[in-house]
Amino acid sequence: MLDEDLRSDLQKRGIFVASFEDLYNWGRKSSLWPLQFGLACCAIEMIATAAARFDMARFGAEVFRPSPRQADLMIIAGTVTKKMAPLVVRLYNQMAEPKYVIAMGACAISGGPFKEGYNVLKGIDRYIPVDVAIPGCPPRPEALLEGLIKLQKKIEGQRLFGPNRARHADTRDAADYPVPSYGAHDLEPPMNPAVFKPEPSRREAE
Amino acid sequence: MNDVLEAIRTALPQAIVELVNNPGPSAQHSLLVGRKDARAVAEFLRDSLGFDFCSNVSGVDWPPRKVKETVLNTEMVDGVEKEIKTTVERDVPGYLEAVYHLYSIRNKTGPVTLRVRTGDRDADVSVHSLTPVWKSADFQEREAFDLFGIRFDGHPDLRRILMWEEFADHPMRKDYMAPDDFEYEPTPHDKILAKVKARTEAA
Amino acid sequence: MIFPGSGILKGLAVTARNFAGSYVEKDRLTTEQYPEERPKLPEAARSFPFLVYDGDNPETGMRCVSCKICEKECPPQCIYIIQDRDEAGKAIKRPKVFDIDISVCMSCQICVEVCPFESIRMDQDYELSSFDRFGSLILDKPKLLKSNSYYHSIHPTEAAETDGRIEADRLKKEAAAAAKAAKAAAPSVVSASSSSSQQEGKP
Amino acid sequence: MSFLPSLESPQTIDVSLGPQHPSTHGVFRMNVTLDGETVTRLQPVFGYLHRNHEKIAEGNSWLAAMPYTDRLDYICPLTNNWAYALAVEKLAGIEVAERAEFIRVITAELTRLQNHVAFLGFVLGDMGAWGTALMYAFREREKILDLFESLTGARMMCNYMRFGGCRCDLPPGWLDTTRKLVDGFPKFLDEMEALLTGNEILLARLQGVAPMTADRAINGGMSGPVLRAAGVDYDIRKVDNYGIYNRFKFRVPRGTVGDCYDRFMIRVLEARESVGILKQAIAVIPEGPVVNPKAKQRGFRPPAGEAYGRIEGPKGELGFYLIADGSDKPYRFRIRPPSLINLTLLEELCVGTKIADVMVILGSIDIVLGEVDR
Repeated sequence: MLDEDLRSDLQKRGIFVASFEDLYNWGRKSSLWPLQFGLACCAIEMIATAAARFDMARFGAEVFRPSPRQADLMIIAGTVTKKMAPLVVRLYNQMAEPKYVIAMGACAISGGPFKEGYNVLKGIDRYIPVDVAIPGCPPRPEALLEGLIKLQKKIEGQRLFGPNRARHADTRDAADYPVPSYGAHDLEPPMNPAVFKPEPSRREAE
Repeated sequence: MNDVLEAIRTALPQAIVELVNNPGPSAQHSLLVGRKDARAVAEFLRDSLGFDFCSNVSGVDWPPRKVKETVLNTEMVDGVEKEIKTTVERDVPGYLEAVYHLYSIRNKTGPVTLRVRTGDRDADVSVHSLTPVWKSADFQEREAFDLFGIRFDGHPDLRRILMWEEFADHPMRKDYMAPDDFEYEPTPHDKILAKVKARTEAA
Repeated sequence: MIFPGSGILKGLAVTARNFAGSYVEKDRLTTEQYPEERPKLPEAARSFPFLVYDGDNPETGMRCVSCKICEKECPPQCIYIIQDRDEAGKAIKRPKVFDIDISVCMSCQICVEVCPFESIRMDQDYELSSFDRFGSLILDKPKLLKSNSYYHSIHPTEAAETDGRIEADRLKKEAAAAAKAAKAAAPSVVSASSSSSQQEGKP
Repeated sequence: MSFLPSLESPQTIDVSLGPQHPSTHGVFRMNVTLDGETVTRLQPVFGYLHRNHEKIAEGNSWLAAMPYTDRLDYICPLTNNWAYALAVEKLAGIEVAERAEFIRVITAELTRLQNHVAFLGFVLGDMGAWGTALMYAFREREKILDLFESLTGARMMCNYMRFGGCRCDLPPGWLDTTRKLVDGFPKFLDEMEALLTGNEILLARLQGVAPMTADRAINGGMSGPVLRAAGVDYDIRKVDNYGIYNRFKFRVPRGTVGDCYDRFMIRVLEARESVGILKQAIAVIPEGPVVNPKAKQRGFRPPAGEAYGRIEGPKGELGFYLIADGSDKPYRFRIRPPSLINLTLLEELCVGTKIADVMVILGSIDIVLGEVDR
């Protein structure tokens, strides 16, 4: 790696140096194409974010793709119901690596206000890994942009080589996850233990 | 509501129709129609009284319950007529109910509320579908079938509408138990804590 | 329609006007340059709840008395409170644990409406996204407690009204206590009690 | 989308549209059977956003159901609030404060404006003009959302109305801002009409597509703009006179043939009428309390009974059927969703048209999935 002093020294002389990784990550983070996929209330805020006032194009993320094959980012904007969950997982599987997931709003993170419903999945992280969670019901468009900036920061820091390399650079990691099936009372299985590792409830001891 | 009832009684003397009183301030009384007569009454309401718009179809679950009733009896006690209040506890068997709210767009009147009850909640859950009379009842009757388990005979396409086909329960019933699929509750309340406890004890 | 295609041309004129107008009219160029430019939120804007404390010390100035009304009324049940106890095991009017799970919170403001102690209020901070669902999205007591001056800075009118109400309550209570003392004791004690109430003051 | 040779006939194919589809307004799905490009059968599939509103409301207090109503038709939260508040007020016989009635009318008509404006954007998106109209519509919608935010605190999930009134009074200066917006709104509508209604492509896509007769519309349970587009003069604001709508002068626009163009234009005309109502209401709003002091919110227990209350929502007749058993929770909480019932005739309308028209027909009905599936 280039050390920072040398780099800034070179920069002053008009020579810009970047590692391949930096360049690669810069390119990816500046053109995050989201999947055009709205589930519920938050989708309207997502559209508002893409519209004139908030203008997601400033972050290179305005190209909403209707096909998962062309998308890098899945913004799960709204309640994931149990009837919808297998389809969300399937869409995620159809996206090409590198791919990222933003859980937008309380419902996508944890089921939110609807978590007591019989048909509501208590968080999409039961089946697919979530990169950034944005709380709010719905989050303001600015909050979505903040989450997007956070995701861009995360992408900047991802390594392509070495032991800590990102999932998409690591062939050993699964790129797609099993799709749950509809059961008689619930989804089967109700969660994917390889993805979902909940903390024990804080209150059991008390 | 009473004139509607009178009109039905005159036109269809053999139909079982009774007035269900609504004690609340809204005073929207309803007509309880016998299961067999629902179709005939509905067609009469649409064709002769002009209730051409079926606005709302809703299932209601009434599990078996105990009703306390105060009965006033006049008895002769020591030669004097006295009114004696006795509280009687009566078992009411459970049933499911389909409630239809009808309006007349032509005459701009309404609502007329029709109620149709099933025999019980398990085996005898059929009522006549009113979808052939009002097309708008189509999806709503399917919903009542899905969530309450009311079977509508004569419905053109009676399938589950909101839940998936393999789903076995009727979740809007009062005794439905949601699946045990909580894993992590940072702010659990008694209900969840009891579930956690039961699960750890079972393990 | 004058000639075929005139409708399209008319529409194109509108877009041209909007395009050119966006260079001169603020109305046509509304883009807000977040994150460099942050919106000026209206006073009523709300995001998530927080707890108000008076003075400088969050622990002693806490207004919350752990009455648990908000916990009970919260529609999605995202508030969790455990009341504090002293060494003897006697309940103190103070929460030991106060958690709000903002990954569930629906920002409905009902906790604020029902709080009788003016303790819980709505924050305006919305930049709370996190990489982790479990850690930082649960606001515990240290994260929730914010000073009254912060409250004044985000909701000035509402905070001033609240302060006025609290002050009026305090005066009323003191007056009642003084009256009670005057009733109970000799006149000499009254002057003592009134002087003590003056000393208490407001922090 | 998936293409399968149909089992019924070797000539037709089955296409599954949705639930992830850019023009199904969310997670709506249709199984369409096609003969070439012509639709021969269409089956809507619901439930991908079934969030159990009714079950959750039956387990919570009466007040706690109010914020959930925001999330039904999430484009128009304030009319949902009003419908629920109206049903509860009928159920418990609560009087509404005078000023609150005016605030309700103002907020409801603003909601109607922003719904119809968003509709113009979305329906153009369905026709393939994704972008311009939507951007203009959302630019205008943001202004109304700003008003909602300064009044209720939230852009979308307002949770503003209460039994017997509203939660808080108008902030200072709010009425002036609203008056300015309302005065400038016809200009925006003119611009939108100049952009759209004369456009030959739009006319070709909308005129004569999927006409609906008045009798079919009534029997199929259509309500709101879709019903009126079929030529039926029925507006619940006029028929039921709920709130204080009898004090305002407005016309009920009607279509003639009930095709997509009528359904499109009726929204523009209704928006203009709403502007008129807003002007009248803002001019005469009285001072006073915004909530009936006798009405209880927390720990509210209406007497046993039932009530069906309905309003003219921007999408159609939005009703709440409530049964109370005297406890602090609703015994039965039923939502009459206009979006779902307006889809009853979708198959009838679509059969015989081309597949490209299906999206336009769906768009012209104007659904929101939060309300379709609840």
